[in-house]
Amino acid sequence: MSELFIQVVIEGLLWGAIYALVAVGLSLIWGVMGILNLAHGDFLMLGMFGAYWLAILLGIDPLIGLLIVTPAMFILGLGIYKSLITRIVKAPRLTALLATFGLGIFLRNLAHFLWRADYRMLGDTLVGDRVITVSILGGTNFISVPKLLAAGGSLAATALLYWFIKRTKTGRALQATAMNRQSAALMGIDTERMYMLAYSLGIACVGVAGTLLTNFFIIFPEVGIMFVLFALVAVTIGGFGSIHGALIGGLIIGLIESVGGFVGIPALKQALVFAVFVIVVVLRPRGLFGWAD
Amino acid sequence: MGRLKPLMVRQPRIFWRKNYIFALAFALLLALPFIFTAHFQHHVMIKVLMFTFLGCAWNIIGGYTGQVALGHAAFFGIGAYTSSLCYIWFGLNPWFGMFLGGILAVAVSAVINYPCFRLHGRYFAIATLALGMIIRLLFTNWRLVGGALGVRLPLLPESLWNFQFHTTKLPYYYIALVLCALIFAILYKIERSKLGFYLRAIKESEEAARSLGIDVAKYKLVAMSISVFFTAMAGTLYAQYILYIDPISLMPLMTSILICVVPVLGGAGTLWGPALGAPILLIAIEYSRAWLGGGGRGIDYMIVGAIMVAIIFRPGGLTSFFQGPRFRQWWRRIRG
Amino acid sequence: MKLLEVKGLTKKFAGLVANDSLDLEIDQGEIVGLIGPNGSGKTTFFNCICGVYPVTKGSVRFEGREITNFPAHKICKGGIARTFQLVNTLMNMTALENVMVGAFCRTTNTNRAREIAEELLEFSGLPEKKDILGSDLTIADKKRLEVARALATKPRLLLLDEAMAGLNPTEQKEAVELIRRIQREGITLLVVEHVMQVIMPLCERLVVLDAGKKIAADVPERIANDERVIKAYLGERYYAKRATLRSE
Amino acid sequence: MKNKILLLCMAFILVAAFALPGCVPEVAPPEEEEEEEEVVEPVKIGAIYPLTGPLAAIGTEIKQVVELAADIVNNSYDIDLPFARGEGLPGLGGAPIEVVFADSKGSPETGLAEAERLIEMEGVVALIGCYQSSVTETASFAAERLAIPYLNPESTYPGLTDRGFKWFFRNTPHDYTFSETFFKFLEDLKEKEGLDHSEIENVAILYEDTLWGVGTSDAEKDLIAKKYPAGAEYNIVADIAYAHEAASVTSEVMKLKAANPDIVLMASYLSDALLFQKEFKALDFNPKAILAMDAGHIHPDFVSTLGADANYIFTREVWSLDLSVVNPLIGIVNDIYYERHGKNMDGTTARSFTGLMVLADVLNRAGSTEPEAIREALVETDIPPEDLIVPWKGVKFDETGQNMYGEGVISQIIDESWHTVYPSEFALRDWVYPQPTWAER
Repeated sequence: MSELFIQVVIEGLLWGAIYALVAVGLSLIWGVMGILNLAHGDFLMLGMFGAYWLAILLGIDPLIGLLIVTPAMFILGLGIYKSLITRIVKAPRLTALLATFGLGIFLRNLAHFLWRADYRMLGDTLVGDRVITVSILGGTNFISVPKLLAAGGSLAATALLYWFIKRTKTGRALQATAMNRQSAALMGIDTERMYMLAYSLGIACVGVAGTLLTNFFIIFPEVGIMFVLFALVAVTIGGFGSIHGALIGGLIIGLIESVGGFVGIPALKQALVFAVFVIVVVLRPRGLFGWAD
Repeated sequence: MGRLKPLMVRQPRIFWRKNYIFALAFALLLALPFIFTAHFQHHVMIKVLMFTFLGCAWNIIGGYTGQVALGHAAFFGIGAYTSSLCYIWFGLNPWFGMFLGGILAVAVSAVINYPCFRLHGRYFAIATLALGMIIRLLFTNWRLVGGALGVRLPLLPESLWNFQFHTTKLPYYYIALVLCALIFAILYKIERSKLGFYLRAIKESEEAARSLGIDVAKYKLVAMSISVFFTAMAGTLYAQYILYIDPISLMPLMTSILICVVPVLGGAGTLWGPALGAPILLIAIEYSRAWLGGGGRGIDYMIVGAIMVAIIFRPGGLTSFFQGPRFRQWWRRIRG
Repeated sequence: MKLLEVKGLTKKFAGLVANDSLDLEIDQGEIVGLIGPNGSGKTTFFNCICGVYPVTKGSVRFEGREITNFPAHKICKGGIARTFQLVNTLMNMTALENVMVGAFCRTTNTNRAREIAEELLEFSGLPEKKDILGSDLTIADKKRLEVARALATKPRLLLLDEAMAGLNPTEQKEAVELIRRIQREGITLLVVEHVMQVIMPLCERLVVLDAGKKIAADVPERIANDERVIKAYLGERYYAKRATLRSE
Repeated sequence: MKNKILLLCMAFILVAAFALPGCVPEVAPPEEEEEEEEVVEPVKIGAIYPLTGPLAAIGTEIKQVVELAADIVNNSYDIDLPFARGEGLPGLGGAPIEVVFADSKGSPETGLAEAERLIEMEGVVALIGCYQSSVTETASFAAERLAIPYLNPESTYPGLTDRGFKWFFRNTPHDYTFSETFFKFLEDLKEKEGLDHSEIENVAILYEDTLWGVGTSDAEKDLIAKKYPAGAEYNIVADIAYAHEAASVTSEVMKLKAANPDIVLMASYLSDALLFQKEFKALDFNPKAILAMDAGHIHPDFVSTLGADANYIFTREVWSLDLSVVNPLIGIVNDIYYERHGKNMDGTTARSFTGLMVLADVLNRAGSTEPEAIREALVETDIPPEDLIVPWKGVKFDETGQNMYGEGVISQIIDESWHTVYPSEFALRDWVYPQPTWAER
């Protein structure tokens, strides 16, 4: 039984890291711009389809495709920012919220229109579905390599982003913009460019997530919904705007989902995650590590 | 201190004109189902009215009070379930079930939403969204209330008392119309009462509201209770109209979102906002599906998504078109 | 019996002492000024009395009743109204509606509330602005509106937080007149102010705060010459210079 | 003041919006018997399926196969199916079939609205659909109210035929019948393999938490409680419902591992079926056999995506490509479909195809597009097995409207394709039991 339980914890952590990767971009966008990007899951879907088509049409493995999809998503983010988000930022909060949701519906159905609703999965990738067998406390446990890769990618992306924000000049400008746009502008920071950067970086993050997910997950137009709600919860638990908070939030909900589903009623595991989230947010309204309201 | 000025003297001519337009519009609404007679057209009209009603209900907490609640579909579902199950289990007439559902929804919302009132803006939005999801998942897995199998309402002879009509949809339309008239009358009253002023003050600034003697948490709770009460009433109407309810199609996130898109599209926190938003949104949804949905390429949803995005170009909603000085000038001119 | 009696009020924010055991008594009908340099804890003191912040230690009594740590809305109902340092106008409501919100504190009748509001707008000199949105008013009008709104709750004690800041001399003069008129209506006032020239002639008593402590409390004339006050306000150097000037 | 103008505008928009569809040509009045040319009014049939939303993939495939069936009826094909060789329906003067599709979006309420719209505004004479049982529930209710025949080819929730409806007919066997097939098969398995009772005793039930999954699991649990067939005893060691929109299914798999069942009874749609099979492999879960309830596990993409990892799953079927040896029609129709859409058919699409073919037969015999005539023809339906592409004993409806002759088969995925293994008269290949562990593959 302890063997199984360790496995459950391992799975929880792996999935948690994956949720975190989706959440990091969301957290960045929220922290800097104060926008709840409900279309985030649908950008994830676009990233997945991007990696998928690269693999199918050009034979580029997702691992290499990462180098193409991520910048492509960055540019897509730029384009969306220029055309829509500039306006959404200025709109009242509620309108902005609904507009991003509408954008999500639009993208989802655009994907449906372009590529049909079929469920797709990549068969032969470099990683394949290798499994590492490890021995913990005398039992045999398994770690799926594609999931491990996605989790590792999540940690790496989070670390990179964290370093970028805390250590580079642009990153600090980004942070200043997040704290107070007016003051940042007075200090000579081009806040418009910072917004654009934050949004595009957020979308690029989700491009990384999408590409790594294609290694082991199904791809279809509605796939984003599965992730965006959990990502939202991870971000709020961690504290909006906090990069490492999103990571820890992701790990927490991954564990709750996995362990809760194993110990309790699996069909209610999502409800459990939402319930824990509501409790955390009521007790600590700014999340665990939040620096933005 | 200053002498009082008489309040708004109503000139008989304007008064007559006002009522003339109102009566004309109301007559048109009464006659509408006889102008367009197909069941599908009636269905669209009923949905428009139902969402006008839901939008008005949401407006109380979301529009006037400014607390963006994203879990209203759950209360819609609670209303539908309460009246249906009360009929099946206890033989309670759905008209009473409607009020019982409202009361139950108020009770549930008081317990789960009260702690959330200290959350601000987006945190409140996400918390209510999560609570809505929890309720939906609980209903999906709660076998006592049918679980995922849903609840099928027993067919009864059609009558107003039974709240079931099989040969025609007209009664549903008129019931929805009466409900809408009711909520409009109530909102009209609220807008002009202490409650309405307090709710708007809370939206503008909670700090200022507190300093003026407003118990913010209490008034938020009052607003939420009124809002979910009516939302649950609409749930009963829906259950009696479709005669089959299941949690997956009754309480999805999409319904919660649509409930708040309706007033926001029309103008959040305005009396006529939902009445303007609902026809546009629902007709777009229903007819784009009817015309384009059969192709199965998702174009209809793309249109709906585009409409939702388009709100940012007029953040005040459609009613804001009628509030500018230019419009007032024009209106004064045609009024003579 | 004093109208307001504050005893040993202490407020700490995460170790920082914003108010250090302050005592204050206000009699019925007075105008008391509360002055002090920036960051001396005036606004915190206000917020503690009004129930915005919970008090760390000490007690507040109003008309003999214990009101320490009452929620803000109850304090307002109890008869203490306040204005904000940074104006907190209800932006999307007209001036009239702003005041009506306050008036609803004492009545549930909309027509009655409108009557009260119209009277108070006239009282505070804004009758022709009643249909203008809060967001479209000038800063001076917003401040006046806030006073009118606070008066609408029928307070017995009115706390004004920097009602003159940002006003030009003419507007300041008008504001002083308004405050006098309020006093004549029988309302006691506690005025936080930065502009010394205005507050000196207005107040009967002044209380001076510095770094969270009460350093002086006296009639204005004596306060103006109190060395601790001058030090606190103008710094040691200025005091020294002044001392030299005087000795010459 | 502005309120009134708003009201006016609202009224105007309402009128305009409802007037618009009025401008769209409604049902053209049937032209009087002036058959100068061979211009015959097509017979309109309404088809409601989930064409967008999470189930859009399957809905789109059904749409394609129904279009194919209509095409076979309307044009001349050299196939041994009724109406294939001629053009149109002879009983209606060679009238072709026109299928009008509508999108249910997977919502019962939308299904109801679309059924009404198809009947009244498109003038369809009969309806088929809606795949999901919950949508069929309401759409068939609309048809009942408007007195239009409704033929349901693929919804398996047993309760649908319990409603005493006059206009509702169901072609497919329902979940209860299918579950019975499961347990009969297990008995057969024990007998043929010479297994002791205790070797297949512990059963885990795994199902998605919507109407279909829950209904299926209910039937299974009921049969186990009744010791069907003939006193068979099973232990339910795990009863796991999972949320259909969850991304991670690992805790469910771990729960299964902890229960260590001999047999897993699964009811999953395609996306979950794929995720579960992947996790079974990653987490090395090795039951002796997995018995699946069609849907996801019979979808061609299940095998094309998973390749060899899909092997050894038993699934309840109503159709299987290898049955074309017995019934060549299966191969022929599938070939045409494959040519057009690059995919094989499956049990779901085969049933939908059958649905439209049955309706064609009914319309032909009715000789009229009057609802009452069509209903009478439906009641009198008696289609022999050789006219079908599914291995049933025929099509004949009982008094509840349920097809009495529908049957299920069990097939197993071996070498990346489905092979019928039960009942023995259709079995072309031996089953593999127990399934090899992941390490052995």
